[in-house]
Amino acid sequence: MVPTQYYVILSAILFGLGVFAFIFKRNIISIFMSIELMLNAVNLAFVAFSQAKGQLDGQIFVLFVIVVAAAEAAVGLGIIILIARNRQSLNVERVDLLKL
Amino acid sequence: MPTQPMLEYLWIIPLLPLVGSAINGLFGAKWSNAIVNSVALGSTGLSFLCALEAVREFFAQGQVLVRREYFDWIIAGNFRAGFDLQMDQLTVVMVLVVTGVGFLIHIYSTGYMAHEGGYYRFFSYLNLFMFFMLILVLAANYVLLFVGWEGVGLASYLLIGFYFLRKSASDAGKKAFIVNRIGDFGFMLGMFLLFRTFGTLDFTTLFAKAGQWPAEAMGVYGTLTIASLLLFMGACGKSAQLPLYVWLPDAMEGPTPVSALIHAATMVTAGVYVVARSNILFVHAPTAMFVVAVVGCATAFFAATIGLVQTDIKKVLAYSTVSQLGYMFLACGVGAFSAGIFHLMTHAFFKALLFLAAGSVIHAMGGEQDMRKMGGLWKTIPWTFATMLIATLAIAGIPLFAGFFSKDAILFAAFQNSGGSHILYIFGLLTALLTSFYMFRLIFLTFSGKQRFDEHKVHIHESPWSMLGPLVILALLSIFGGWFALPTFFQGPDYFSNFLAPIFAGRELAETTSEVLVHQLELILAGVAVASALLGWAVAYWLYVKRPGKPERLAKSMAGVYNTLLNKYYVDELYAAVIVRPLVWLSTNVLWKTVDAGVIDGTVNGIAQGTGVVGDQVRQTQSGNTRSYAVWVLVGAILVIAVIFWPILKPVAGMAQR
Amino acid sequence: MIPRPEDFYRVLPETVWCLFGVLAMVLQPMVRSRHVLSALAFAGALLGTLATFLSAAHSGPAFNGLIQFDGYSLFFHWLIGIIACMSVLVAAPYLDREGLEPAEFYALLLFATAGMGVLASAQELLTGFIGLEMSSISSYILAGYRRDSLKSSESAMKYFLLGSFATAFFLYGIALVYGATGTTNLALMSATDSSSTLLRLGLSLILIGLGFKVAAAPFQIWTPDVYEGAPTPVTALFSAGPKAAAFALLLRIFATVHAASDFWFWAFWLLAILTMFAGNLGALVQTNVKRLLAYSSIAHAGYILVAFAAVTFMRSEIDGAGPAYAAILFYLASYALVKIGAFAIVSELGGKGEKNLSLDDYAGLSQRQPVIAATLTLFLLSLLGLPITAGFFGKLYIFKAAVNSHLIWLAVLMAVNSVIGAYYYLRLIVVMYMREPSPEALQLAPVRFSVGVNVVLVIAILGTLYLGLFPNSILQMILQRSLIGGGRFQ
Amino acid sequence: MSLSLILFFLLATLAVIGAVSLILQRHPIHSALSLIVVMVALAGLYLLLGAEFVAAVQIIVYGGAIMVLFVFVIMLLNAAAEERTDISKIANSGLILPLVAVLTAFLGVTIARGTEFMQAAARAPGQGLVLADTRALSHMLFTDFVYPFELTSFLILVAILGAVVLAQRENQ
Amino acid sequence: MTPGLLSVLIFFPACGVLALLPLRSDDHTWIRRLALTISLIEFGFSLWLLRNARIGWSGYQFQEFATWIHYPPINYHLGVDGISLFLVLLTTLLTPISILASWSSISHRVKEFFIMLLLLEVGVVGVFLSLDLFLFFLFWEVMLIPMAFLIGIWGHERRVYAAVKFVLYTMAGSILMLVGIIWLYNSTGTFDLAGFHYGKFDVAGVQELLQAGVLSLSPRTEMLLFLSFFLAFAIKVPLFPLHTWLPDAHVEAPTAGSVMLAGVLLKMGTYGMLRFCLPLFPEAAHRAAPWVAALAIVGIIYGALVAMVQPNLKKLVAYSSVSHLGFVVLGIFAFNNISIQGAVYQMLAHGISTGALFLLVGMLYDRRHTFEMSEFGGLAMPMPKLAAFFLFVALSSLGLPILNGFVGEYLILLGTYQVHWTWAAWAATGVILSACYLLWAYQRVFFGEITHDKNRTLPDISSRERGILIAMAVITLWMGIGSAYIIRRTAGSSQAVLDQMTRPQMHEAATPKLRTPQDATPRTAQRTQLAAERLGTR
Repeated sequence: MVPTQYYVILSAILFGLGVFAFIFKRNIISIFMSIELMLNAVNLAFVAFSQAKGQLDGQIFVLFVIVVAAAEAAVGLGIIILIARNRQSLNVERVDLLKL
Repeated sequence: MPTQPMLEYLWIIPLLPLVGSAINGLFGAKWSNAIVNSVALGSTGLSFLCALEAVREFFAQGQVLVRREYFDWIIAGNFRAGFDLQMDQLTVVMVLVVTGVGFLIHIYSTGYMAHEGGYYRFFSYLNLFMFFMLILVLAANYVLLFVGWEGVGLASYLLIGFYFLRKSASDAGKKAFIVNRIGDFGFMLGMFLLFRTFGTLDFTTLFAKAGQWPAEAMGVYGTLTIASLLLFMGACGKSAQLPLYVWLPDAMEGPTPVSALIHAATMVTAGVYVVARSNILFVHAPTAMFVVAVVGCATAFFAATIGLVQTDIKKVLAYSTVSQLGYMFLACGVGAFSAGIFHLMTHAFFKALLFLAAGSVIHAMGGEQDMRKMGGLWKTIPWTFATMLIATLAIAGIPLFAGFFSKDAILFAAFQNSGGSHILYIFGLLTALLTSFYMFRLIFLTFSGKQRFDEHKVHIHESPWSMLGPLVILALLSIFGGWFALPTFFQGPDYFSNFLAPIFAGRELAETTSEVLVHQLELILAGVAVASALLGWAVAYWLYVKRPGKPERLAKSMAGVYNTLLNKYYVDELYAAVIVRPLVWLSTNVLWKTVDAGVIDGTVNGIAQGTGVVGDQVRQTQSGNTRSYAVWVLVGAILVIAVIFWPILKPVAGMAQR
Repeated sequence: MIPRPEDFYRVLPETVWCLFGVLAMVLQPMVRSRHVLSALAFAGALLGTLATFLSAAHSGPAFNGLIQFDGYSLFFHWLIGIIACMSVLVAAPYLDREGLEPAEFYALLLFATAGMGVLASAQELLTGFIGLEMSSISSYILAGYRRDSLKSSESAMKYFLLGSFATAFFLYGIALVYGATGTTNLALMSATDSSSTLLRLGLSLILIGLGFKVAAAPFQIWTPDVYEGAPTPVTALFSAGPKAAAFALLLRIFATVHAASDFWFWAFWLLAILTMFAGNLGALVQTNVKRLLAYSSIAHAGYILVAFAAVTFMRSEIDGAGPAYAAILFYLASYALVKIGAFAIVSELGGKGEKNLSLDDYAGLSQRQPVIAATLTLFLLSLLGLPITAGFFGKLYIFKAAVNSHLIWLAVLMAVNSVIGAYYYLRLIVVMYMREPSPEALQLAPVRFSVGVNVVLVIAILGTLYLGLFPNSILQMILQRSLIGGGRFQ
Repeated sequence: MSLSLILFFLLATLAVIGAVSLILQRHPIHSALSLIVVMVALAGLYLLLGAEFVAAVQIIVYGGAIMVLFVFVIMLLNAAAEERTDISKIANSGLILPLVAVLTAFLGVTIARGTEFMQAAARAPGQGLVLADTRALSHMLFTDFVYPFELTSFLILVAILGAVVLAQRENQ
Repeated sequence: MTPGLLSVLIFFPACGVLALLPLRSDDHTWIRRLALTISLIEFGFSLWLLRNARIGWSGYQFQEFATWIHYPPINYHLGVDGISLFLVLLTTLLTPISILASWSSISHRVKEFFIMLLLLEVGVVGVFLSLDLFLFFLFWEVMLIPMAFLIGIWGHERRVYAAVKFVLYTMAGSILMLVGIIWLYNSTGTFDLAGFHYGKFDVAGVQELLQAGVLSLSPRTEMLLFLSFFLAFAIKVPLFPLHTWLPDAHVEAPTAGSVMLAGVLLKMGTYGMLRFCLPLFPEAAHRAAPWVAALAIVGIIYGALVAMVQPNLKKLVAYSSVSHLGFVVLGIFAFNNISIQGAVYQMLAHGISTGALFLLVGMLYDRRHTFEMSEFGGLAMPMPKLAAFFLFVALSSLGLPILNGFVGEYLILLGTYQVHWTWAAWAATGVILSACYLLWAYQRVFFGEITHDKNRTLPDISSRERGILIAMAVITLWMGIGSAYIIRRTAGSSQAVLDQMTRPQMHEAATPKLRTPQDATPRTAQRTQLAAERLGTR
């Protein structure tokens, strides 16, 4: 069997990639996708722990996370549409009216 | 009603002038001169009468010290400064001189100041001076004495600066006050030291305790020496001794009666009075005595040399005053306190007379003070001339005039007690010679020879009797005032020193040789002194009457010396260059502009601005760019994890370092 | 485990808030009157707050221990409820002025309030997460509620992106905690082995997530932008509500997972210092009042974190942590009142389109509107921490907590920060009182405040003074009833 | 090496490649596709872990609904390839990669060390009954976790509300 | 005893503010009259207090106690002793004077002005009457805001800068003091002692703990606590080098503000030192004394030198305050009975004479709208009366005997000399310098020819101004001659400060303490004996 360790290390790597993507990407949609990547990494950890503990709680959490992610997606994409409509740009670096 | 009302209510004597001062000061502005006169003269005259009555009672009750405590002025802990007055022999002399001469000068002033603006102000100040001076001499403790001490300084400040529109006058007033303050600094420290040592500042208890104190050897700076020197520092300020004499010549900016009263007869002698009053301290501190003598002698000679070449009639008298004060200190320094006080008294007479007469001359000349523009006045103002001549004879030490006796006593004491070298005596004698010279120079320049002024412009007139009256009285005093000492020349008792003996009892330095020898010595010394006085007179006569052009040539041939003397050894300039200007420069450029505005406030504002700059930097992190924000969150995350895991990471970090 | 009846009592406030939120949405097509909708929302907020009485009567754990309604929850429910009520009142005239749809706004506000309520009583991390998301997602929308405003949408975007980013950390932390202990229930967790590094890591990630929500530096970075861009009533809510709720959860975690307290100290210590300085220094040079207050709220979060440091420094053997906990609660209450009051004034003075927000617009306010100027001054003085205002005692208690834990230097740093803070509060006061208004500003008619806002201001004033004069009434209540575990730290 | 391990590495590699591709792709649509790859790979891993229901939800909800929404929005906004601006100095400083690497490494190491002994516990007997799992899951969801479950309904309501509010055109 | 008198003293002006509020804000006449009436009644109350105060009693009188806040214990604990009695009197005296001084010079936002002035009075009187440490701090802070407004609204050109500087400076110190207070409270809080359990946290209580040896602080802690208090007070005094807020605040403040600032507010600092620093942290105070004295002496000389070269008359007076307050601090930290009494006296004297100086400077400003001395010159001609008063006040400020400045200065120097003669010697140079700067300034302003034509026609003092000045002059003179009246009343309390500095363990022979705050009944016999010993009253 695959040790839990492997899964969680993978989850850490994915999480790290998500963090990096969040900072690296400029397109708001892509940035948002990197958040989804991070959430996926979390889910993996949950499932792995759930399996390791022999409990189902972890899987329940994953379901909740997916629901929350869906809700966030709806709102987030709404905001993205708003931004796109207001500014005609999806580059996050160009959205810097508020500063200092 | 007490049996001795005046001694019981001693406070009336100083209070009367105060009341006069207050009345004139508050209400006099709208009054005519006559009312102001009556208030001023009335209060001073009454005060004089009261003083006389007090003296009478003092004699009547057998010359026992009278001390009255009226109220607690300052109390704190074991310190008490009461409003306590006392009367003893020394006080008697001082009170009579102050009120008597003061009263005469008041009278004189009514004439002299009649046409000046601020008449009420003048008399108010003058009365105020009387008040403080009387407090000074009547005080029964150092603190109250200090009240008078500072108070006369204030009155002096006000009166010197009486013509406040003239910058030189207000400068002179300020200078007088500040230089006096320098002396007071020492005086205060002296008082503190005395209090620390003896726990009181009351004369009676303090002197009683100090009497028990072992005398300090020569060259030892013990408590009493230090205390005495500190007190003497105050005296130097007040009595214009080296190095603090500089204010007195400038003080001639004041009206002439002021010069007569304050800067000749009374206030400036306060220093001598304090030294005499504290004689027990000084006697126990030979080093201090020596310093007093040396300073006095040096001042006497030094001021006399300056007096040689001054052309302003009042300046000559001013330097003469400094010189004579030096004499008094010399007397005290060699232990002849009674001689010092004696000279103080006679000096009060003849110097007041000189000033008043000079005032009369100036009055006659319409304000001119430069002797080079006078000459030949003896015909036009004969009374003035006569009285002034008497005073000059007195100061020059011509026998039978007051000054002769006192000066002789001092020179004699100096000869006897100058430790064998007679340096003090020789300089004293030289000073007498110089004194005689410059005084006769003054007389000759002013009164004899040709008139060096335009008669049409200057309307010469003799002064009114309100001015001449005091002159005459003072002239009489200048003649007879020294006759207390006349019997000594016939091996009789010295009435003056006998009278003061309770004050200086047993503390005048012991006489070394037998009485007969002493008497002979005294006669010899008197002869020498008279000879030197006559020599001075003769030289003056030769230079200023016989050969009027000679002095100028002499001045030219010795330009260096002459200019140095004319410019008073450049002492004022020296002080300005060494003390005043550096201090102002330091305060302005270093303390204020650099330290205060630059360093301290700069630091404060710098901190504020620095905070602002840091704030701006912090603000710069708020770039508005979401990516940067994400980086900050990342950094924060790493930071938090690092801190929380620090205990675990520490060994790792340590290894990395190694 | 099937839910029991009392379970529903214990979540009654949230239920009421949610129901009224739904009601506002549902009734929108029928009710056209803004006033009625406002009244409805206010009623909902108020009823939810009052429902806490019922909950308090049936306090205890609910839903299998996911929720714990205790004195602590009660306190925060009250606080959040009052914040919600005040926010509704502040928002009503604003929405009217800006022509924004009220129904959705109120619904979102009530949902957000419900989410905060969940946060305040969550005893389990996942429930906490759901509550956090409810309040956060509503907040994202509210921040962007002025669709046509570039600033508002930008604010929503930043809040959303960064908020989700932080949420991911938070969630990962939950996952790790779960991995370490096999449970996400705080009560159960406290019984497990606390030395595990996994738990430690999980909790630090949770701290990062919640630190973001409470605007602790360097996670404070989003705050000024979001606060500035969001509609002012929303800013008022943000500065008080979500922050209080997030602090509530944070405190509950560290108080319950007691073993955790040992290693938190330095983290809180550092966060506190950074946050105080970031907030105060950033505020120094601001010219936009809203932004200035945003920075100020960061600074205040820093002060609260000082108390956290004090709490975590307290070893369990030292009794007397109770006052330190109480200091946090007290501070939150005093701070929330004042902040909402201040933002209410800023909101009203901002005028249509929020155009009067710069310091210059406040010049000479004392002459144009003396009462308002005085009121704002009172709030500023309270934020500054001057005596006889609530802020003074808030600060005093935190100082005391810090000194009690022998954190003298932290207290000194906080003192230094108070002085820096004084500068910009004073600056606003100076502008209002000591600068002459521009000629144009004098021409303006004084802004008329709506009844609702006036009520808010009166409540804030009275609250500020009451807490400033009789802080003990509240403090005693907190100490006796509102501490986690029934004041076992006392 | 067992089959499951091989499968794990395959899927893990796929997930990492997908994630890296998400980063490197310039066009959002490509990034979205990469993300779908990650999700599918993860679904496979869930299966490997015996969490069939979660795997199904992952595919249906995540891979299906959510990512479709993403793609839809990308298309709707006609998003072009990413503009690689470098306005944020700090984000382009080259510090980010090491920082993230450090963070990741630290997370990985710490988690790995924390889970070292977990396998023994994990292999309790009776695991792997998929159907019972799903039933138990739903049972738990409606009993133990009914409150958060109900709350999520409001969360979704909020999301709907948000979409309505935010995407609404001005005054119809 | 009159119950509640102290509360009345504190809150009467606040009630007055309430009475002012309903007046129309353009009704200047009645606003002024009402404000003046209120302040005069307040002054009457304080005179009543003076009349009823027992002489020679070193403890607190008229104590009022009410529990207010339990945690931390902040009690409404008031009391007055010899020192605070006269400071209160000074405050209530200077307030009506300030109101009169602002009679016509303030014509802008008049109502607010008088409200601020009265609120300031509330704060200041509160500071002097509070015995509870927290209460003290509370009033200390409350006082800040009205003063800042007075400077900031009614001041001159750079008023805002000055106001903000004033607040920030003061706050920087005071907030550290708050930390110190809390720290001290925490130190005491861990002890169980009867009397402390009621949750009292007042000066006397803490002292009692210290005296009893129950509370002992480690030297380091004590020093830090001392510093936290001292810094706040030193800023307020202001002690060199923390003084730079003062010139700015003074120059920018309106006349009334300057008078209150110089007259009363600065005294809060020295009062605080006497009331808290010395009795609570005697060891630390002893250790710090040389440093403090050094700063005080530097302040004396430095303040005087900088004052000397100021071209701005008001700034000159401000710097002179630095110099004068240096004397006070020196007197306090010489720990000598005489010097402390001198310090107390100097506080009062400085309040009167510098207050009067600021009044006069304000009058000049009213006429010429400048403080620059180069703009003046020869003013004695057009306004001889003002010149006379100015001289009188200047003389009192430079310490002329029989005026008030002398007594304090002399006692301070005398007392200091008894213990550290070098300190006194250095400080005494200040006596010389004060004459320099005051007389020089006086010369530049009043003497000489008139150089500016505007100055030729300046009106002399009005009857209102004359009234103020006569009042000040009479007090100046009375304080210079009748100092015993005041010292008799302050002596006990000053001595008490010193007594409190000695611990029983240091002096085994310590008699039962006279000052027992809980014990309301006076121990008459001891009291009279003590008074007799100390005062030599006959």
